[in-house]
Amino acid sequence: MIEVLYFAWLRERIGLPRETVQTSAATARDLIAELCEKDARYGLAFADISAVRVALDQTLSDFDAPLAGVREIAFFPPMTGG
Amino acid sequence: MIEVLYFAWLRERIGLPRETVQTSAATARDLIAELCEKDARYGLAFADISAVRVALDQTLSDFDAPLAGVREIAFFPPMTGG
Amino acid sequence: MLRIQEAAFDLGAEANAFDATGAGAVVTFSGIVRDNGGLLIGMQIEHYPAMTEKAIAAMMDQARARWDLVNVLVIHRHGYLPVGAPIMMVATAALHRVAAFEAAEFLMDYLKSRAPFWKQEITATGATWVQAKPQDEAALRRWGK
Amino acid sequence: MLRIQEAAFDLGAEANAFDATGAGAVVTFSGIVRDNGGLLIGMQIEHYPAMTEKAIAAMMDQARARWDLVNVLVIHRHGYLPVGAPIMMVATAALHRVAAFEAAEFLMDYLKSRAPFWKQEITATGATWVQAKPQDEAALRRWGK
Repeated sequence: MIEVLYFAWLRERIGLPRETVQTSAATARDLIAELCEKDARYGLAFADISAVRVALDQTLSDFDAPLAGVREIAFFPPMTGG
Repeated sequence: MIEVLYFAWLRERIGLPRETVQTSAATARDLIAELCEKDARYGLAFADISAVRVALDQTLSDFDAPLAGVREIAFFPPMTGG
Repeated sequence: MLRIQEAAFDLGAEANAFDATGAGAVVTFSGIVRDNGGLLIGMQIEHYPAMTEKAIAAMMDQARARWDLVNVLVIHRHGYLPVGAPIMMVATAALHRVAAFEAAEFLMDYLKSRAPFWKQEITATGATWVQAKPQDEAALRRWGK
Repeated sequence: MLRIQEAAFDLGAEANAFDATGAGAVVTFSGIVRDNGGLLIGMQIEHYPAMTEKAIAAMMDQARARWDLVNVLVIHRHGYLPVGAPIMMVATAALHRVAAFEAAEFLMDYLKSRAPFWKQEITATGATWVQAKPQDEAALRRWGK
């Protein structure tokens, strides 16, 4: 079980800011594949993964990092702070 | 006739902030030579000319620029503004 | 000092409150909502609260490790900001100017591309997500990242 | 805006009075009298009044020609300044951060080595003229001079 958060246009395309997901996905990439099977909205949101960033437990990470022990995963576009 | 100004330790070594000098010196370098003949204090102040900067009519210049038409010449150490 | 807030702040008051005792150089940077040629009415800034403080505190630690800073401040706002409003500010105090300038630029480059904020430009006709610029990502290379 | 003055100034008040209408980025730099490890009691700054304004105005024109600036401000003091007192400040406003930072650094590099001010450090035992640093002269090379 993992908390999944979405921000900016990912949140808008998926239609919710967060959800709890029952998964045994090994990586973020695997989790995205699972989500995309669930509903077309995910396919739209994750169509171009090069435009998506991922954070594991609030730390910027990559799509192939292991999810073991991770409580919160967040997907968002490249940041535009400052 | 030219107004000659001195700043910082040049002013202190020469003992005055400004003076009017009767001269037909063609350049700042010539003027320094004339002054050094006049009094030992000038010799002390201008001993190391690499530590001296010159401005002609309030514009940074060099020792060999012509003095023709110049009303005010200033000698000072490298600037320490900011 | 780090503050993430929705409320406006006063650049002058923050600059004066910033403790620079013993420093010889203080640099401030502040970002303001531009009107983009009169098209914009404001900006909406979304953020990831649990990550924001953690990410920016890590940037500030990096800046302190890299330069000898007397003090460092980051304020970043979120929520709705009208044109002309302050978005964020950075202040750095150091003995010498180069450290103060470099640390401020380092923080700005990191805040642009590594702090979890997403800006949306609000015009009369709608809202558009601001695209990250390739040159902002490229700017990080200066710092060996 | 350029001000050469003996009187103190208030960094925060000046930053707030600085018109940045239309700008997206404002950078301020301020220089403060350091105590140099507790030895200094103050600083005496001599200047060449007839040249100071002319030289700094030329630097500001160069900065405006080189970067697209919304506004630029230089304040520089002379006379006696106790430890902790503000010596000078620069403010730049531009659409983007790189221009604001670069213009401020350019002005600082030029003010250090090309504005006719001479600093004297005042300690309990006497006064010493501050030596120009080779790295300050070298800093100008960044700007192609």
